[in-house]
Amino acid sequence: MRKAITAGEAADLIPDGASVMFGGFLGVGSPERLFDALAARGAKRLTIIGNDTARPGVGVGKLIDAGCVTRIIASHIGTNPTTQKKMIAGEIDVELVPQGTLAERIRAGGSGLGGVLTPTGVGTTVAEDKRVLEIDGADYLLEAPIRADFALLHAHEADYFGNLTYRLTAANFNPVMAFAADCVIAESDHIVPVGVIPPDAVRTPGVLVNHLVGRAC
Amino acid sequence: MRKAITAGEAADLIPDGASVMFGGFLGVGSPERLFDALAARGAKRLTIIGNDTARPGVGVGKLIDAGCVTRIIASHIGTNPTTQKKMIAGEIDVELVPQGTLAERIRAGGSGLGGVLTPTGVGTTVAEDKRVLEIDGADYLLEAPIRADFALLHAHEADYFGNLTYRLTAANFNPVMAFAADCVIAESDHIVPVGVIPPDAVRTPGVLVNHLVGRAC
Amino acid sequence: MDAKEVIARRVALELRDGMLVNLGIGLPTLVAAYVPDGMHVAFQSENGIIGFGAPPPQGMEDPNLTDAGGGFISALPGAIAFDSVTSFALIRGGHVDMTVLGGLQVDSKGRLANWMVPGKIVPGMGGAMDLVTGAKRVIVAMQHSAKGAPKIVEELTLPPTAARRVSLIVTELAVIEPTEDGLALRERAPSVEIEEIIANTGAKLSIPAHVPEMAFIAG
Amino acid sequence: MDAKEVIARRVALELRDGMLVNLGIGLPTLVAAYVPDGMHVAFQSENGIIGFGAPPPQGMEDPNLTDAGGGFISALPGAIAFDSVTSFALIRGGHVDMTVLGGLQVDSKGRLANWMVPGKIVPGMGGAMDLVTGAKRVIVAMQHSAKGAPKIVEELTLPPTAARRVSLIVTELAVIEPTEDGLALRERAPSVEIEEIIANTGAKLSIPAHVPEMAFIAG
Repeated sequence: MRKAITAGEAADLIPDGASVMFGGFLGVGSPERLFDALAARGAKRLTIIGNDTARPGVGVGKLIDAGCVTRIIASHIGTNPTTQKKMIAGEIDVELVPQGTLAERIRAGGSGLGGVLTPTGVGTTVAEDKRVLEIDGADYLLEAPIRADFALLHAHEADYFGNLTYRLTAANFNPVMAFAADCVIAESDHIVPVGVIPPDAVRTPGVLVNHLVGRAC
Repeated sequence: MRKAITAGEAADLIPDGASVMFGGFLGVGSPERLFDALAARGAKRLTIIGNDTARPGVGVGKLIDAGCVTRIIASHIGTNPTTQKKMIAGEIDVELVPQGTLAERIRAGGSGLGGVLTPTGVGTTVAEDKRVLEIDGADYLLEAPIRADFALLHAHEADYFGNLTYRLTAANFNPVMAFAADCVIAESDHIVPVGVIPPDAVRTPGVLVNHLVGRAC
Repeated sequence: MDAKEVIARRVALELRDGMLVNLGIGLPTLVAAYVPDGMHVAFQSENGIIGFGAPPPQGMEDPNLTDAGGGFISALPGAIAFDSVTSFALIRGGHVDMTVLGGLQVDSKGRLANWMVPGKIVPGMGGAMDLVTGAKRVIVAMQHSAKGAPKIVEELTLPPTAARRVSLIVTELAVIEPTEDGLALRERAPSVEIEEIIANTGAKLSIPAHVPEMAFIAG
Repeated sequence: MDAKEVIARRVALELRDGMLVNLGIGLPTLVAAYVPDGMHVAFQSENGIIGFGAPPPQGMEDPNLTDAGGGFISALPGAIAFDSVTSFALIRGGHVDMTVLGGLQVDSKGRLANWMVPGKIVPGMGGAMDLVTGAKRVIVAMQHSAKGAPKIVEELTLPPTAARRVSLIVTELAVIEPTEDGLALRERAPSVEIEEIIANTGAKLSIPAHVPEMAFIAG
C-alpha cells in the first residue's frame, strides 16, 4: 500500500539535473499537477523525455516556459514555438527520435532488452553514428534503450497498490514509461480502494509505481 | 465486419505443412474447438508454436495425440509425456526457447523488428550458433523474429469487427500472436455486436483478426 | 473543386473495404470525408485509437479523446484505444494497409521528404518515419508545386523520411507512380495538359501513350 | 519439520514488505504459506497474474484463473492479469524483486542448473532462464543432496540455466551464499554439524569462525 503524496512533495523528490520521462501526447494524458509543482519549485537542468513538448502553457510546455529544461528527447517539437526558440538560442539541446522508435527504446529500457532493431530511420539522418545490422537481407538500426531517473505519469484511476488504468487516447506513452524509470510517480483523476479495479482492467501493474499523487494538492 | 465461421471451416483453411501459432498456457486460454476440428480433419506435418504442449487430450495436446505435428517451438514440454515420447522416437522435432524470449521473438515478428536482443540464454546451450552482441559492456543474444502462417487464438469476447478481450490468465500468448501470423483465427466464448465492448477493454485490435469462430460448430 | 478537394477525392479512390488507414495531419485528413458509401474503412490515429469519427458537437468534447493533431474526435461503434507501443507495433509491423501523408519533396527514386527543412523548420518526424517504413502502401498527397517550385524532383535536397519508395503521388495536376525505373505518369487532372504536368515537375516522367483523366470519389 | 518445511520457512525470512516475488513450481511454492503477519508480498505467476491466493473452495474454480503449474488459484484484492509479453517484461526488466527456484545443481561459481538432464529428461526451461537472468535476487531452494549425491558441486555437469551467479542457496542442512570468491557457508540447520554439511557438499565451502543456526519464519 502507498499513501498518496501531494504534487509539491513529489516535485521535491526530483532534484535539479534529473532525467524525467513524462506521459502525454500534445498534452493529452500528461501529469499537469506535477508539471505545475515542478515549475513552481523552480526545477533546473532537467532532461525531459516524451513524445512532444505540447504547447506553451500546456502539459510539459509549462516546464519549457519556466526554464526548467535543458535537454529534450522527443519525436516532435513543432507545436511549441518556445521549444523551437530555445533550441535555436542554444538553451535547450534536442534529440529527435521517430515516435515508434522512441516507444520501443523506452520499452527496451524497461524490459531488460539490449536495444531495438528497427527498420525505421535506415537511410535517413536518424541513422547517423548508429550501428546498422543486416538480418535476413534487410537493414535494421540498432537503437539504444532509454531509461530515466523519474517517470511522471497521468492515469485515469489508481488504487492504493499503484495499479493504474487509462482512458482512450490519454494512455499513449504512460504505460511503457512505468517500466523504465528508477522512480515512478503517478498522478490520477481518481484514487480508489484496492480491489475496486477489475484485474483485467489494470494496464500498469502497481508494483511499478513508487508514488501516487492525490487529487487535492 | 466478419461473419463467424465454424471450427470445421476454419480447419479447412489450414493446409497440411502449415506453421501454426496457438494461444494457451498448459491448455488455459487455448482454442479447443479449433484443435478438435484440426484433429478431426486429420491435419498433417504441422509446425506448432506455443508456450507448451499441455497434456495428452488437453489443448494442443490433442494435435500431438492425433499425429498432426512434426515440429514444435515451445518453452516447455515437460507436462506432456506423448510429446517427449515422439521427440525421442524422432517423430517430432522440438526447438526449446526460453518463455520470455519466445514472447519477444513473436512480438518482433509481429511488429516489424529485426530481432530481439536479450540477456536470457547467454552462457547456456540456447546461445549455440547465435550472434552475441556486446552493448554497453553486457552481452545480449540476437534472437530471430518468429511468424507463422496461422495464429489460432482463444478469446473471452469478440465483436464482429474482430476486437477481442481475454480473461485473467487465459490471455498469455494470445494477444502477441494476433500480430504475428498471415491469417489469424479467433475462437471466443462469446461474440457480441460491434459497439458493446468498451474501447479501453479491447486487447486485440479487430483489424488483426481474419476469421471468427462461432460458438456452435 | 479546389486543389485540396481534387487531391482528397482522388486519394479516396485508393480506399478498399476493410482497410486500416492512417491519415497524416493537414490535407490527408480531408480524405476521411470521401469514404465511398457502404465501404468500411478503419482509421487509425497514432496517438492511440482505431475507429474515430468527426469532432463531437460543441460542449461534448472529451479531453481524453483526441487525434494525432490534438483535435477532439468521437469514437465510432467498435472503436478501440491503445498505447503508443501498440500503435507503432501496428504501424511498423505492416498492419496498416495504407497511409496518406503530406510531402515537401518526392524524388525520382520515390523517396519522400516531409519532416524538416534544415535551418528553417525542425518540427521533428513524429510518426512519419515509422509510417513510411511500415505501412503497406504509402500515398503522398500534396500540391504539385510550392511557390512555383516543383516538389517532385530528380534528387531530394531535403532530408528523406525513409529509404523506402512510396506507392503513389497524388497532386492537383496528376497521379504519378514511382517505379523501379523512375516516375511514371498515370493520370492527369481534368483539363490539365501533359505539358503542364511536365513543366511543373522537376524529375523525368515516363509518359505512356495514353494518360487517362483522373477519376474521383463523388463529393 | 521435514526437509521441505525447513527450507520453505528459512526462505520466507528473505521476504520483505512490498516485494514482488515469483515462486517456482514445487518446493518453492511452499514459501507462500509463510509470509510473516502484516507483511504484504505480491506473488507473480509468469502465466500472467500478480496477486493470486490459495486455491478456491471446490466447485468454485475458474478455468481462466490458474498458476504457472496449471493449478487453480484465487485472486486477492488488487490482483491484476496480463499477457506473457508483459509478464516477461516484468521478469527480464528487473521488476521482480526475488525469485525462488528449485535446483538440480549449483556450482562454486554460483551457477544454477535446473532445466534438463541430457539423455534423461528434457522438459524445457519454461520461464526459468528469464527468471534467473532478470530477477533482482535468485534464491535456490532445494534439498542438499539427491540420492546421496551432492547437488552443490565444483563445476556444473548439467547445462546451466543462466550465466548469472545466484544470490543464495537454502537447503535442509545449510544456507550458502555464492560470492565472487566461491561458496560461503552462512548458516547451519538446527542440530546439523558443519562436518555433515561439508561431507554432503561437492564444492569447496569457505567456513567462517562462527556459523549461526538457521532462523525460521514461524509455522
